Amino acid sequence: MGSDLFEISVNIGKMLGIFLLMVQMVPLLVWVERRGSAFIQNRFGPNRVGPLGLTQLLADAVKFLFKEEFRPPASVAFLYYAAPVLALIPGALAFASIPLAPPFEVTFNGQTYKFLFQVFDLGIGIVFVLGISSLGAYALLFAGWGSGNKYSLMGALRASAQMISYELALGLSLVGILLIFGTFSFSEMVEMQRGPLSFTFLGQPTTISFLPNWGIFYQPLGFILFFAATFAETNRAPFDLPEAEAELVAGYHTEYGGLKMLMFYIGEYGHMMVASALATTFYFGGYELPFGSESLQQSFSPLAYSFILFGCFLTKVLVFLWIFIWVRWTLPRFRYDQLMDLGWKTMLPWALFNTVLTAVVVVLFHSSGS
Amino acid sequence: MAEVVIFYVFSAVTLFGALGVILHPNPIICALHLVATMCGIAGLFFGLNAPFIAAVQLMVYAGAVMVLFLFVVMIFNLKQEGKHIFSPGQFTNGLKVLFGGMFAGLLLSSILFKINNFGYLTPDKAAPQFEVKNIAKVMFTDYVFSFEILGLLLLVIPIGTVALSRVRGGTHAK
Amino acid sequence: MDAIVPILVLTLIVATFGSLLVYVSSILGPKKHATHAKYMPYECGLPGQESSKTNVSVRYYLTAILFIVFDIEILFMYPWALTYREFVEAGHGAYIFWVMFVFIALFVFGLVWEVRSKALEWD
Amino acid sequence: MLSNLFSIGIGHYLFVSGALFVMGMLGVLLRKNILVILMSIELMLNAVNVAFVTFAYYLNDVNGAVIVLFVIAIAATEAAVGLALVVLLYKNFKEVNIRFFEHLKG
Repeated sequence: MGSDLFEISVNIGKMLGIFLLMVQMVPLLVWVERRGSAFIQNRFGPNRVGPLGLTQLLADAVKFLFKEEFRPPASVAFLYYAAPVLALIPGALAFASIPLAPPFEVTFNGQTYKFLFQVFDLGIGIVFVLGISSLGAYALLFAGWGSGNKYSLMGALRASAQMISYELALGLSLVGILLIFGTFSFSEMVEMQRGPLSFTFLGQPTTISFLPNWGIFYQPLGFILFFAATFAETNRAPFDLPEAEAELVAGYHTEYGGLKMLMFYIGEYGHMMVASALATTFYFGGYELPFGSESLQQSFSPLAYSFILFGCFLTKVLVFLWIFIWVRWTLPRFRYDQLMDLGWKTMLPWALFNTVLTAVVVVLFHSSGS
Repeated sequence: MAEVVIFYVFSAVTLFGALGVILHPNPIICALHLVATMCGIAGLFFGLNAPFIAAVQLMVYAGAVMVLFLFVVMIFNLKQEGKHIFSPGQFTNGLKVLFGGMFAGLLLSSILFKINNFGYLTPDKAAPQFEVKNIAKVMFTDYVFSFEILGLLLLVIPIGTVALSRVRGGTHAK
Repeated sequence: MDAIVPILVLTLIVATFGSLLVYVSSILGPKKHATHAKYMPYECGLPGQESSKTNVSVRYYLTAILFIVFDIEILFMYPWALTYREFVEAGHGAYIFWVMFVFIALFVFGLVWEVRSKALEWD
Repeated sequence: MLSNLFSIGIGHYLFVSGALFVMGMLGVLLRKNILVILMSIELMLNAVNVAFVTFAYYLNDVNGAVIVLFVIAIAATEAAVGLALVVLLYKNFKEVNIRFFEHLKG
C-alpha cells in the first residue's frame, strides 16, 4: 500500500477514484443507452428533465432510493441480499487491475513518489482478470437460487451456462495475443504497442509508419472472437438470453427491485467497462496515443501527460461502450440453442484455428536464427 | 506485516469454509462454503508468492468445479437432511473421530518436528521460481510427457462423462 | 505479493458500498402492508404452479463438465503461449510447436467427438 | 511464542494444510451425503496443493509449482467424473445417502 501516510492516502484515494469512475459511468451510460436507442428507433427518448434529459438520471436515482424494500418470503435472506453486492465485486476488481495511464511521479515534502495509474499491478494481469470474472457466475446463482422463484433459477442457470460456455472462446482467443506479446502484464503489453507498426518478417525488420503498432493488426480474427465473446460474458444483447422477458420474465433479477436492481445494473455496466478496457488494452494500444506522442510528451509536464493519455484511454473505452449499446439496439436476440451452437461449434474451433495459425506465423516470423 | 495479515485472513476464511462444508446440513450451503475455502486457498497462494497458481485456482475451482457442484445440487433439488447428516452408528463414528484426531496429532507432531529441524528455512523472495515463464519452461521440458498424458486424460474424461450420462440423441432420450 | 493488500481493501470498500446501498434503500423506502398475493413468487400474475426447486435439465451440468475439461486445456496453453517466443528465438520452435500441436490435436479430437455425440445439442 | 504468531514461516502454512486435510478426511468418513463426500475429497486435494506450494516456496524449487498445476487439473477432472457418477446414481436410485449403496457390495 505504501511506506508513509502520504503514499497510503494517495493510493486509497486512487482506489476510491477508480471505483467511483466505474460507478459514475453507469448513469451516463444509461442516459446514452436511452437516448441512443431512441435515436436508433427514431424516437426522442428522455428529454424533459434538464438539458437533453441529462438530469433524468438524478431523478431516477432518487426514485430508486425511495422504492419499497421487499423480500419474498420464499427467498433465502442471506443469498438474496448478498447477490447484488457480489455482482459489484468482480467488475470492480478486474477494472482496478487495468492500467489507465502510464505511472506518474509526484514530489511531496522533498520526496519523490511513483504511483501507478491503476489500483494494483499483479504482473499476471490477464489470468487474474479471467479468474476474477469467473466468480461473476456466483452473483447470478445466488440471485437465482436465493430468490425462491423458478424463473429466477432458470434465468440464473441459463446465464451461468452461457457465461461458462463463452469463457472458453474468450480465454482461447487471448492465447493468440499472448503468443504475440509473450507477457501476462497489461502495462508491458501497452508498452509494446507504442510507435509505428513494426515486426520481423523472415528475419527482415519491417516498419509500416502510417499504422500504429496495435494488436489488432496482428490478431484481427482474435479480436473479433474476443469481442463477440465479451458480449455473451456481459449478458448483453444479442446474447441477453437470461433476461429473455418473453420466456423468463426478467431472468435472475425477477424478484429484485429498487436499488438492489440498480446494483445488478452497475455490475452489468461494470462488466461492459472491463470488457471495453480489455479490448482497448489488448488490441488498440491501451492508453497510448496512435500518433504524435513524442511531441506531446515534450510539451507537457509528466503528470499532465499522464492525464492526457488517461483521456485517450477513456475515449477508446467510450467508443467500445457505444458499440455495445449500438449492437444491443440493432441485432435481434439469439435462441438458446443457437447461442450454445455459436459458442461451442463456431467460436471455439475458430479460436483454436487462430491459435495454431498464430503459432505458425510466429515461427515463420521469428525463426531467423535457424 | 502484509504477509501476516494475508496469512491470517485467508487461513481463517479457508478453515471456516472447510468447517462449514463438513458440518452444514444443506448441501447447497456446503457448496457455498467450499467456494469460500477455494477463494481462501487462492489467497494463501498469493501469500506464497504464486499469483499464477492462485489465479488458476480461482478459475478452475471457484469458477468451474464449484459451478458444476452447484448445478448438480440444484438438479438434485435436495432438501435439508435434518439432524442426521452423519452416517449412523455412534461407535463407528467415535472410532472415526478418534482416528481423525490421531492422524491430526501425527501431522501436527511431524510439522513441529519439521520446524524444529528446518526452522531456519527462509524463502528467497527475489528468486524467480514462481515466474510463470520458469514454470512453463520446466513443464514443457522436464514434464512434457506428463503434459501430453494429461492431454490424453482430458480427452478421455469428457468422452467418459458423456457416455455415462447417456444423452446421445437429445436430453430425454428419444 | 504486496499487491494483494489493495485487492483486499478494494473488496472491502466495494462490499461496504454495496451493503450500504442495500441498507439505505431498506430504511428510506416506504413500508406497506403486504398482501398474500404480493408474497407469492412472481409468476406473471398467475397463481404459483410449482416451487423454484423444480428439476433442471441435465444439459446444464453436462455443459459445466465439458467446460471444466476445456478450461483446463486452455489454462495449460497460457504458459505455453507465454514462453513460445523464447523457445522459438532459442531455435526450439519445432519442438515447442509439436508439444502443443499434439495437445491441441487431442483437444480437437475431443471437441469433434462431443459434437458428433450430440452432447452439445440443446433442444 | 507470541513472536511465532507474527512471523509467518513454513509451519504456519503447513498447519493450515494439515488442518484442511484432517477436516476433509473427517468429512469423507462421517458425512452420509455423497455430494458432500466429494466436496470433502476436494478439500483433501486442496490441502495437498497448499503443502506443495508451501514447500516449493520455502525450498525455492519450481517443481512443486508444476506439480500443483497437474494436481489441480486432475482433481478437477476427478470431480467431474465423480459428479457424473453421482448424477447417474441419483437418476437410477433417487438417493444420495452413501449408506443406501451398501447393497452394491459384492
